[in-house]
Amino acid sequence: MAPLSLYGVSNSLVSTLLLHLAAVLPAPLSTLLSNGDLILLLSVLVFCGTLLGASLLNTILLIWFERKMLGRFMDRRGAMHVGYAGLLQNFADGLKLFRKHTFRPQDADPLGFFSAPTAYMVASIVMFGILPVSTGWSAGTLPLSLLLALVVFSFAPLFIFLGAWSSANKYSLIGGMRSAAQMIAYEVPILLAVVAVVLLSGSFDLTTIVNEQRNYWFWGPLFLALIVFVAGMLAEMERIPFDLPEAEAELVEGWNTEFGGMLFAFFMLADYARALVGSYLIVLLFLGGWTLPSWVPAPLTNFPLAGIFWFQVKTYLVFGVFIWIRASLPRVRTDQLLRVGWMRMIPLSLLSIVLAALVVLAKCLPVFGCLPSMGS
Amino acid sequence: MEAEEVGARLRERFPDVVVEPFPGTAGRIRFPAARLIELLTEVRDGLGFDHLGQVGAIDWVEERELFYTVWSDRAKQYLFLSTRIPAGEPHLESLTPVFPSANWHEREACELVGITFDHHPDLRPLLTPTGYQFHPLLRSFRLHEPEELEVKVRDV
Amino acid sequence: MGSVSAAPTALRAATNAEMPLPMITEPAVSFVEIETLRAREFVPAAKEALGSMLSEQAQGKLIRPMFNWAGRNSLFPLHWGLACCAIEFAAAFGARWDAERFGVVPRSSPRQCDLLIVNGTVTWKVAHKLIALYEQMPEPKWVIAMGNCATGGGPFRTAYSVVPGVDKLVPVDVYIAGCPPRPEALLDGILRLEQLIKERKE
Amino acid sequence: MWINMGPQHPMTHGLWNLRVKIDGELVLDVDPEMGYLHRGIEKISEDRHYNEIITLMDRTCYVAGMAWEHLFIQAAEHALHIQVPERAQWIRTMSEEFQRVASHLMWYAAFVQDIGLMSPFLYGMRDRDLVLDLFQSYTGGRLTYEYMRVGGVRNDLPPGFTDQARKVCDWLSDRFVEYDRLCLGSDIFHRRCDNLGVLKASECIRYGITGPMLRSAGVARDLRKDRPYAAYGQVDFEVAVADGADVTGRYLVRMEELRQSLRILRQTLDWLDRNAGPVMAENVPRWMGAPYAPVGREGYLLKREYPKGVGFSAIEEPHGEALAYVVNEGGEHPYRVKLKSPVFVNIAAARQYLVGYRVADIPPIMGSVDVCVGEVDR
Repeated sequence: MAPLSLYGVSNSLVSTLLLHLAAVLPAPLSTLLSNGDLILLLSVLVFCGTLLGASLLNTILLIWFERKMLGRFMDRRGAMHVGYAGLLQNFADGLKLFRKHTFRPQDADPLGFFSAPTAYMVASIVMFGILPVSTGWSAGTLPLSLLLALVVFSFAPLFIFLGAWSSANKYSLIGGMRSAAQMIAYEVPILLAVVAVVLLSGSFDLTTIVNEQRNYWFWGPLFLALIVFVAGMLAEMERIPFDLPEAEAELVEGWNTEFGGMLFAFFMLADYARALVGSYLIVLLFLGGWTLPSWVPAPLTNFPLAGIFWFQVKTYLVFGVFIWIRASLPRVRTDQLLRVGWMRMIPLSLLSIVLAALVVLAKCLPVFGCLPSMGS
Repeated sequence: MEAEEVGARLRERFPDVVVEPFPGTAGRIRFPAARLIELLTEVRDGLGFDHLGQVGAIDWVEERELFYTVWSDRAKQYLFLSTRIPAGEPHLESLTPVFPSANWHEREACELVGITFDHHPDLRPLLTPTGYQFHPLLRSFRLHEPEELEVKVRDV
Repeated sequence: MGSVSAAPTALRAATNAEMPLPMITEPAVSFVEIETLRAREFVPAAKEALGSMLSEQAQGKLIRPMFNWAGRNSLFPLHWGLACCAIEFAAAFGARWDAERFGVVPRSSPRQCDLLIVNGTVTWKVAHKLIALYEQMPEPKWVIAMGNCATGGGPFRTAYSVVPGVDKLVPVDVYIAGCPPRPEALLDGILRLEQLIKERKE
Repeated sequence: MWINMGPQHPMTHGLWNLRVKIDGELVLDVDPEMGYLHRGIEKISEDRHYNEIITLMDRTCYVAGMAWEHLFIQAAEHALHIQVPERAQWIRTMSEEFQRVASHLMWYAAFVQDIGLMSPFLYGMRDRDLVLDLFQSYTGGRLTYEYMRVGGVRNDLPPGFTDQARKVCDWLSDRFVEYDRLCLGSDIFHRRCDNLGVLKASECIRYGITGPMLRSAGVARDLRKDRPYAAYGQVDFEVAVADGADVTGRYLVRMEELRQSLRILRQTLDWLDRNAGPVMAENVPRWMGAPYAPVGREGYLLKREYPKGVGFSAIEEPHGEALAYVVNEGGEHPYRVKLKSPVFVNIAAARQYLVGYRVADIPPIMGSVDVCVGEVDR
């Protein structure tokens, strides 16, 4: 069947709507409505709104998923009284936080205090526009979308530090410092691990990278890079065992100690949006994105929106592993984390680059035949 | 170790202490307050009671009693020591040079029973709120039903 | 703010038909200024109109029940253990009782909480800290006095250092009896508080 | 920079304030600030009848109520010259051991939360509830029991109790394997806890530290063995010792103590099955300690004069050695009750085992000390 694309759907929706409107309305208005620019503008708006809404809905579902899974790991049930199986719990939380009084501590810097959560939220949500979730479902095919994604992804934590600094709290400050240190330490191995992927796929475009994985997923040849990338993502997402910036035991709530109400809701939502994006990236780079192995029977891959469905299934499985880790591992200490980051992860990722290069070389040997194209 | 043995070993250096049996322990030593440091050092080094259990104070209206409990790992026994000081001038040498663990016990005795310890490193109140004026464990301090108290909360 | 008071007159003059229109080349008031002034007059009026509409129509039927629903289904208590009741408080979040079923998740920072569960004896030494914590919580907020000590001093009522009831310090919404109350009693108290929030007319 | 960890802080597990001077992540100095839970139990005791004080003892240490009841009751019996029947002694032994199991499970739950383990916290609380259910079946309370009386215990065990208790023991001994796997099996746990909060044996003795902290430094000192009270002289168990004097050592000691407690419990349950008898002494006035007697008010009418005396008792509480000193001047109230809590001493030495480590190490170290503020502040 023809690949559906979100933009195509919204475009045809808007143009059909406008066409019907133009038929009803008198002449001068109808010519205005059939203007191509207007259709383009409106369809972009619809596209963006749908993407944003769906992504946020997905994020909220992810929070629910984590709460329920964590409950199961802990031998309890988690939220279950609001909505079916607690599905509406996070909406209730959000609404409640929305109504809460928004305030600022006396010594906090108003500009940083109010702008940091918003900026963090925006920077995290922009990611959803960059990452393709299925063929034709991204905002556009950028030739360097992987680089852009990584840049935006590592840009967001700056706002954590901004918020921590401006809330004039010692715990926030320590949390913000830890956050900054850990971001910097784990940026490098992540980028190096990504280099291995790029070597193997020959492209910086995420769609191409996924298409390259049609025959074999990259986690096999790039297992080392996967390990480094997952560890780095754990640190970037600030989840146990690397959740030092919000280590509850020593820094009350870490960098968001002073944030309440809607500002806190922004931070929380953006955190989970980042977690979702991190899982997306792992699926895209190592687990074949929306593709499935060829031995999977056709009815499983042929239904409408199959790409998105399998992509989400993989994402939730990856996030399930993160929840599993969270439920069963203790937290490491800052110096240990940094030592692991600088002294273990970077050599490992360099090694994985070498391995990827070897794989590329091996693929060109006549013994293996010419395996999938080596990029453009 | 029995009370007689303890008494025999202390009699030469400390003729002014009284050792009496106290069931369940190695005995109870009554000693004059001036000899505190000397005696406790001897008890720690000579007799081997090297672990301070507690320091407590009792208010006997005219005078105040301080009792010390020490434990010996060799004898597997506790030893009691007690001394009395006049209530009019309740101060005593601090035991912290001999047993560092006496620090908080003495802080507590100071604020609750009102005994001043000389040469104590840090005699701030430990348990009562800052600026609390009374020594609650004195017999003269009576408890009230809370209705009699005027409830006032400091502005924060 | 002289310009603000002068501006409406100029505006009315500009729209008055009897007076000659000001020259287009040199308007008395620029277009941007006129629009700004209009907006200044319009926005408060619109706000008022919308507000009254909302307060009369929607607020009672839709918004208030919606927010009350949200508020009562996601009570975040402050993660604070005072005394014996704190152990039962912790047990209520354990596997057997699991207060998270009702959306009750303890948070460590008072900024993110809306429920202060006073779970233990309050002494005069901690009284002003308790008040500070209460004041750090953003509105709307509630207080549960858990156990006899928080309710009225409990077995330590006669003691010199104990506050005879936390309602001397902060307004209390729900009292839970028991020394300490069982976790079921705490959950019951939370559900009663939810009932209180449901009936709120504010 | 001084930071206040407390009185409302997830690390404290109670109501106290640890003022920490830090340089970056390094701890330069600490200053514990206690007294936020000072309820004046020693003073209130002077106005109360002996059996009324038991109520306060439960609340003195709210995770080890039975142990503190036992402590005070022993001192009171010593002061009033009362002999306790044997079965009551065995029931007390059993109660104290169950209390130790419950307290150590509570410690486990709190400690693993300090190092960031999330689910074992709930496992600890869940398994502790089983022990509390046992308590509830024969005392009626989960945390505060008011079960022991001067001269014995309030009531005998209900029928079928020992079988139930054995089942709980079997279940728990299975769970401890999982606990160890979750902690000791994790590399991160060892990285976090090894050589952390070290306090050598000589320092421990200098600073009067007792209990698992002392035993983790290699000193096999346990009042249950060294100075047997109640029925501890007749049961067979070993003192848990670890070397290392660090957080891991304290963890190992407590987990081994849990296993030894189960061993003691099985023996006491067997003894209680085989032997019946009175649980209350004969020479105690009826109003004072008889089962279900109205306590207190009748006593005021009778105005009984007790013989003067001084009572002293020491028990191995879950946190360490607790001492009680009761002075009876002939009235019906004690003249003075002095309680010494092991945690009081352990926190007092905080500077010795916290300075030089990092901020992130404070929660595990304080968690391994097992702070119960109720018994520190009293």
